[in-house]
Amino acid sequence: MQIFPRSANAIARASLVLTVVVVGGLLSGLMLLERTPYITNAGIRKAQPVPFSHQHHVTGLGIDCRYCHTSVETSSFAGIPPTKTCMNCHAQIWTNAAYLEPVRESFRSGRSLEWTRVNQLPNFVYFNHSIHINKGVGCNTCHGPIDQMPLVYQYASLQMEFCLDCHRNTEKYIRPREQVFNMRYQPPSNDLMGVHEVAFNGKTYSDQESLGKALHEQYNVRSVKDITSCNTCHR
Amino acid sequence: MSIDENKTKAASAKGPDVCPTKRNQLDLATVKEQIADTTGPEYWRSLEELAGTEEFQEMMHREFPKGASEWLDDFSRRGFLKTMGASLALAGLTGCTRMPDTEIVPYVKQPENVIPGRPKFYATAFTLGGYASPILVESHMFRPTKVEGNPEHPASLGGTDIYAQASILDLYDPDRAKDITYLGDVRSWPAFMEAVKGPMSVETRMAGSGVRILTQGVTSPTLASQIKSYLDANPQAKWHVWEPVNRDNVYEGAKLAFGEAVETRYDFSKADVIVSLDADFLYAGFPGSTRYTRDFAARRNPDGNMNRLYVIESTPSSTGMKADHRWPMRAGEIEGYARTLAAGIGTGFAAGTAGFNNPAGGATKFDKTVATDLSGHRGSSIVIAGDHQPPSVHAIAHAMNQALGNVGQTVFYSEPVDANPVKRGESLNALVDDMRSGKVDLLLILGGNPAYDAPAELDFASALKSNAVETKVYLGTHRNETAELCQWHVPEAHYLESWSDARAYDGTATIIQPLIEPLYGGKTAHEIVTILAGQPGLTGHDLVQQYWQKQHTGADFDAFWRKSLHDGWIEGTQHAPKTVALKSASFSATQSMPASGFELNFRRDPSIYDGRFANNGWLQELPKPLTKLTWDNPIMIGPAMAERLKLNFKDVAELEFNGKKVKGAIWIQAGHPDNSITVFLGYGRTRAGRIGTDTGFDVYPLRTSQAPWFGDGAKLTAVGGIYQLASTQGYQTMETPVGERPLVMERSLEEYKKEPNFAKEEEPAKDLTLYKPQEFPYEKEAYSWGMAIDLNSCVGCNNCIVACQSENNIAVVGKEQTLKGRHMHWLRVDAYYNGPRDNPKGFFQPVPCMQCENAPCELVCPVQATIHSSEGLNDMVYNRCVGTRYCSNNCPYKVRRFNFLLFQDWETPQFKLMRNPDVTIRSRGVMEKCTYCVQRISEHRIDTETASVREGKEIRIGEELQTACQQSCPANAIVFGNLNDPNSQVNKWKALPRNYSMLAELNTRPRTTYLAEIRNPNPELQSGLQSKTEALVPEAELQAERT
Amino acid sequence: MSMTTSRDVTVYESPIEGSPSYGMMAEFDSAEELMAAAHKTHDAGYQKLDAYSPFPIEGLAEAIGFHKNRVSLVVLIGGMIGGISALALQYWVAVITYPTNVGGRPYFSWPSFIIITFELTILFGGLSAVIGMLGLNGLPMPYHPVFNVPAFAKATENKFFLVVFSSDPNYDAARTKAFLASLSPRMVAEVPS
Amino acid sequence: MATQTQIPAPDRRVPVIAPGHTFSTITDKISNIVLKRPISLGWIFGFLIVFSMMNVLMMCLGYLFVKGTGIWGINIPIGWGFAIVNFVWWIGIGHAGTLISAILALLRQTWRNSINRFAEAMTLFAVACAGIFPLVHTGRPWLAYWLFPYPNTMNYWPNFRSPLVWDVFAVSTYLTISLVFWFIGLIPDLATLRDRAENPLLQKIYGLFAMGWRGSARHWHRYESAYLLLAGLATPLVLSVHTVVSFDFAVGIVPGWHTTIFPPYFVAGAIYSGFAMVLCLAIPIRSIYGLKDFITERHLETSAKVMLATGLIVAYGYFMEGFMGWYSGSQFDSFLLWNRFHGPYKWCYLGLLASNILIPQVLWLKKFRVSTGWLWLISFVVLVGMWLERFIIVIVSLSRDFVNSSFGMYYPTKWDWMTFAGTIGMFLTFMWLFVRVLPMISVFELRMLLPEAHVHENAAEEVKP
Repeated sequence: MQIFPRSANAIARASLVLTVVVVGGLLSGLMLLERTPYITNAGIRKAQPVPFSHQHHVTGLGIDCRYCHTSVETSSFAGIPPTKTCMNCHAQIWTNAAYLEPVRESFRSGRSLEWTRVNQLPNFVYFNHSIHINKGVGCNTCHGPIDQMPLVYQYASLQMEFCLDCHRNTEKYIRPREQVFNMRYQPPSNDLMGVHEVAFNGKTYSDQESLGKALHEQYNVRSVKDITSCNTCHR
Repeated sequence: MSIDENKTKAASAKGPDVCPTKRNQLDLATVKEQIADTTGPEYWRSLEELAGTEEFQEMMHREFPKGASEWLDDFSRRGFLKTMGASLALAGLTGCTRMPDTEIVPYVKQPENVIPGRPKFYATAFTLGGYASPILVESHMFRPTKVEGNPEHPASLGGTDIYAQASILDLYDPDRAKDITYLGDVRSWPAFMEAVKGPMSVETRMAGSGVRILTQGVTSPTLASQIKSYLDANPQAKWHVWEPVNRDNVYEGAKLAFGEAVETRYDFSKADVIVSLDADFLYAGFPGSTRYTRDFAARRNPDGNMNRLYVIESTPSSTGMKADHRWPMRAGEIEGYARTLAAGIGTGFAAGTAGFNNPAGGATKFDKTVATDLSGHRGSSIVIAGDHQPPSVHAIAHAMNQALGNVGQTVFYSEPVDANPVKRGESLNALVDDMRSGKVDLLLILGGNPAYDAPAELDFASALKSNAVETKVYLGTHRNETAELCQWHVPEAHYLESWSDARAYDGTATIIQPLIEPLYGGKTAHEIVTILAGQPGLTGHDLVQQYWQKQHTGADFDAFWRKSLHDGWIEGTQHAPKTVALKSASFSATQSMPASGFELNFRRDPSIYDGRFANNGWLQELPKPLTKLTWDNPIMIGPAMAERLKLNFKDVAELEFNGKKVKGAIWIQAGHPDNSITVFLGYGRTRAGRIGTDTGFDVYPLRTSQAPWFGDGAKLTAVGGIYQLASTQGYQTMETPVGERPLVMERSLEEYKKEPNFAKEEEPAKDLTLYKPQEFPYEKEAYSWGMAIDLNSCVGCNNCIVACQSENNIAVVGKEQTLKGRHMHWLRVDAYYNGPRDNPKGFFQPVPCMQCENAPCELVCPVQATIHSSEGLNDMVYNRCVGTRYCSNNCPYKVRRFNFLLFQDWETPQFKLMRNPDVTIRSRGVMEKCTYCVQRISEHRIDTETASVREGKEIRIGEELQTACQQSCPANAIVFGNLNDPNSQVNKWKALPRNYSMLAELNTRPRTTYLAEIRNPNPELQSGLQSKTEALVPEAELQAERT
Repeated sequence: MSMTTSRDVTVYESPIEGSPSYGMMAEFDSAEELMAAAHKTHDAGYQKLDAYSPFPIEGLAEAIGFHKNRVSLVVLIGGMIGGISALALQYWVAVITYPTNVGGRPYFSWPSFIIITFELTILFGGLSAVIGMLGLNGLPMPYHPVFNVPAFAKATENKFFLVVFSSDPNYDAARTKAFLASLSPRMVAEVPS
Repeated sequence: MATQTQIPAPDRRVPVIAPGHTFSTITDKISNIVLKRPISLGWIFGFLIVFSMMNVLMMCLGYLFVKGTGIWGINIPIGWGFAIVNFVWWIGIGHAGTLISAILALLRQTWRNSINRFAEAMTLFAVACAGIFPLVHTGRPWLAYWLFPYPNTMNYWPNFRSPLVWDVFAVSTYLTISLVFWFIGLIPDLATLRDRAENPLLQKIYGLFAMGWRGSARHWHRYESAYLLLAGLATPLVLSVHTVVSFDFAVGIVPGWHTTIFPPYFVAGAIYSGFAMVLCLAIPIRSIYGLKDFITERHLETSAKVMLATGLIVAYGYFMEGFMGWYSGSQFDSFLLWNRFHGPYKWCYLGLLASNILIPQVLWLKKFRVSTGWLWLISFVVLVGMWLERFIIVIVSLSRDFVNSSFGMYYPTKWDWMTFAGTIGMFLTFMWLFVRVLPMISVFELRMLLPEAHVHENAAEEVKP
């Protein structure tokens, strides 16, 4: 006897196809989700006690990174400025700007400002600022156009693949040490836009390739298999 | 302080391989937020304020049951939902576990010379029985995290002992007393001063006749002068001293010999022949052991002028295990032997009256040979007597050293280091009499725990409980047995929280400086005494500085003060050697020769000393050097005796002595003298804390001032039943029924001279592989790391284990888990016995990860959580580990450790402060192991790399990079370094003929290798030791089947 | 419908006059008869026909002029894809993307890689066999005209059927019906589509 | 004509199934168990028992996830305990099915037609039980997906040199192939059920899974070649699976693991235990559901012979282990040997020898091969023995390896036992359901065993006028 209607055939086949599509979709969806800002927090601005603008202070006033992040060249930790540092200037200027009240309050009461951490690594990752700075990795290589940020956000995904990308081709990224804190630094290029040269050790380079090599020499950057060994970042 | 990124790593808990923090509950992160904004002292004041708050109390006194293991089974604490939450949170793709926002809290005003994220070291000293161990303490943003030896200091030379190493845990012990209490109610410090002011004023009118001060051994010049000046002002007041593990016999012996109490100090670096009469001078607790070990080990080099050690001992000790000739002998018989020996070297002594039983066949033979050997090395030999031998033995030893002309060469006499070298027993006795007869109105107990450890016959506890004494003040870190019986309990500041000073075994004074403000507002003895002296308000800092100001003669005191603080010792304070004349040449025998019954020996516990460290998890779980027991003290007897009494491992037996009885579990110790029993002090505490309470059994009730160390007439009877003893070692012999395994290689000196590279096992050829042999060019690297361990130097002192535990945040798992074989020590020291069971040879073998080049563990890890670094390290990536345990199964050396349960304590905030921020804290289900302290390697590398870039020339990591075990080793038995540097020490060692790798035939190609052990037996006495007649009882089997 | 007791053929009228017919069905009692009938029908020049039996009958497919099937080819291709992709993946991981020193073993430790290559070959081969078979058979096909004939229920128990499809050039309801009837079937029925 | 129709079955020995059966009788007997036979009290009662056992498993796993693997008796050195023992044991049992359906099919052993269906089912359920353990024995099961190569943000991959990863692929492949193999075999029978079911819902359900099977000659043609190819693929697969499992140990360096004899003797052992389990199930089922006509004494006896044969191979394996222990001269191996006979676990080893080698020897006697009671008992003993074998290999080897100081002991906890019992419960639960909802014997393959299923080559000519 006929149990199913004519349409059953179409439905049966359709459902098979659908199952495959749905399962595949879900899996790849997860893979994608893993890389979204929702997970990585990249590009997300976080509320801060004071709307501190790097754009204003760096681009506007041309303050050097190290004025506030004092230990960046000597310690694993770049350093968050004590309220004192803010007050150095803000004792004189903007002395009664409302949005600076928390700073003054902190200085009066001796209670710290509590910033929300923006660039956060899992606690089994041991990142060290000093070595990167000293080997010619620019601030904005990881922190992005921080000098353009009114409110700081995390620029990169900071996932392992992000770190590996650089650790596997350092020569693509490093720059002369004197350029590390230069937010306007352009890697050497030679293309339709014209030639952009970068000077290093008296020589000028017009392509990152050769510059990278030279810097490798100079700073004796460790080999890829050295800096992709697990214990470079995990202990 | 919380701006230290690294520290937040250790402190906070999030991300795939960590356990969740309780959000709802106040944890340290929150504490930090509330207190971080103030600096220095303020910081801590705000902590005190905070301490008032309810949830802080709740957090501090959070209930967690006794015995680490039980924490893990306590569901209410590690709540079901929370753990599930963890699993769920982590159940997503790794990336998918979102990190919660955390705060960064900067300073308001940053203190000078503080670079966030970089540790600093400060010199100070740890004291035990008054004697100082000079140390450097690593401080991460004002949190002391690790103790190192002070390389500058003559008493340390970089080495430490287990107690100093573990003291860091005591600082953060959550069980420490936190408030001043009067009859259990919380009081303030001013209130306390008020309360004692009354009685004080009365007393001062009566010249302090009712005042008694009871201290432990004091070497602190400042404290001593404080007390003395008070006593001068109030001549009626008295200062009593009590230490259960004391050196009365030493000083009495000296009095006997020279008529005055002198400190005896030895120089083992010059000693060719050493005779130890029951002296365990190579183990922590023996004053100077750190330095002695260094000197002794230095002379064990078979290629140099190797020394020879004879040990006659009543309890197998690590010193005995290192001996070239060792004779087990009942403590009571040793005097007889000493006399015979003395006679042998012509000190005009009559030979020992009663014949001591003599294992090496014929008294004549063996003591004559020793005598000859000694006489053959006049001025370059040492006869050293143990603290628990009666004064006469010490006197005889002095006589021998005199006769051998060792004095001034290898043996030195000086002022007692102890500021008040009264005989402890008598001193306490006198005090108790006064207390009972109501002479005492105000009793100040400054530290110690007499209610627990006083001689049984004094019954100090009851004397203290009785109302005969009006005001009883106890200064102590814990609310222990004694604190319970005093009205006033003032929390004592940990030495890392206090200003003070102390003298090392050679008299060198060190200024003890605090690294952290008292966590719970603890006070020091100094501050208590200032109240007596009516000069309150003076801080420890003031007092110490004032004292040394007085001592300091030269100009510029500040420079002197700063230098002393920096160096960790004060120039020219070492006691000068003094010459003393031997009074008489014959001393009456003190001990009667063995009567009926067994001899009972009391010994300090190798791990928890006299019980003061009972609440220290690291020490409780530290395998005792010979038995590898943890968490318990056994009744130790020899194999023969066990056979006669039909006693077996773990049998519960009743021990009767002086009519008192205690029950304990039997441990059969190879090499223990026959008809003799050894028990260990310090266990069976009733108020030690959550770790130490009710572990083991208390033997103090058997201990009287008549027989403080040993006595005859003990009875031992099995009462049936079994008590589980947790030993971390399965099998204590290398013998198997099918032959001996080549784990520890050993030869006698002349055998070695004949065949220097006897230890080499042939490794399979490199191309013996199915693969096209692919070389990983380690030699082309800047560094390739390796380690060599000299089995000849290693004295099994266990330092490396504790150092490793402290450096690498290794968890304590508790007795229950240890019984299951789940202890976590990355580095273990195996103890093997070989030869006749009544007097076997002993071997110590420290076993860290071998860092095999062909690592079997790496091959089988399914997720590449353990793979090789380019520099030849066997990396273990905790956050990648899924926990199959396959690597451990496949590790021939079994050096891997697994978190079977949540072993790390994620909640106790104190522990978060304590941990090393540079090492990941492993969560449940993760494998862990020794990594050659890779965090230290990384830091040194980063520093040198940075420096070389800056200075434009290449700078390499040198010998200053040391692993934690290497750094703390008093014997210099461990060397770690760069195999690619031809001049590195490790290369030199590996080039030695006696260098071998364990189980080489497996072709694992370990980076950690061993230098074979060489003994230097007296050719005349070969027979005594070399015989391998009857194999040992395979202890593991016995234990294994007896559960 | 009227049933007969004897062996002489019952002939049904097509249920609905003029409705498009799917084909003509004959029912037989034994495999032997079906086989014979199949041969005859095929010899009689019918191309589009099919036979149905409760179990596979050797030679029946050939009898109705169905010789080659491409299942084995599908399996071969599937298996090869599996094997090659497995080896490629392992090579890429171990040698190209993140070469690691695992216990001193070479990057391309081919002996270790054999197993997974083998397993994936089998997996892909096996799956393609199933999918290939179902696909070529046009399954799943829960609805099919032949089910419209009530007697066909026995096709999965003990009865044997032969169907000439109306799409056959030689098909003519009346003639085909007559022809099938001549094969001494148990019955002949028109299959409504 | 009558004479020529007397074509004997290709197998000239005793007919596989009892005489006097026709297509319809076979169909009725088997499909009625599913469609008509009322659910007995016994079935319900038994189901409640096994189902509650299965829930014990769920409870154990829940607690395991909360607390960690520490709830088991494992430790260092013995990092693998019951979990892996059970894993290997179940996988082994899971070998009979595919072996019977694939290898015996290739060998044209028609007798397998009556037992392959539930043997395959048993395989699936056993492998399912086995599959649980590799996942949950890890310390952090929620990360076990790291064993699969998927495009991850860490740019980090599994270690394809690790036998555990091989396991992942081998076991999942085996499970998948067995499943489709079993399903393919089911399709024609599902069609039968579809056509015989009265209840419209059942019709729909069976119809859905029958996928519209109508027994077309073309379909049968492709069907048979697909089935044959699957058999051809499954044969090396079934042999490889336990080989790969044995690599878990053979690749390790632990004395007692590191031996080249493992692959063959693991496979033999697997078949051994597999057939033991088949008999343990077949004997009761055939009497309860009156299938003695289809699962005849011949089946039991043949299976018994297979057991005997594989048992002897296993025995050879043990002997060679011992021999190599002595012959290698490696003191670790000779100690291993000593330890097995004298060590703390000697009773396990002696028990193993008894139940895997000694007792099964009685199968040389026909008396035992044909007496269902004895046969069941022996099969059960063998199952126990094979479990002990895995216990010896995994645990005893680990308890005494290279470094004396690290010798240890393994004491199973209540959780170990409950988890093991739980998997048995799960296995039986599936079995219980299977016999009620699916034809436990392949109907269409039984039909093919009847003489009338075979068409005389020149049948065509016969009927020509």
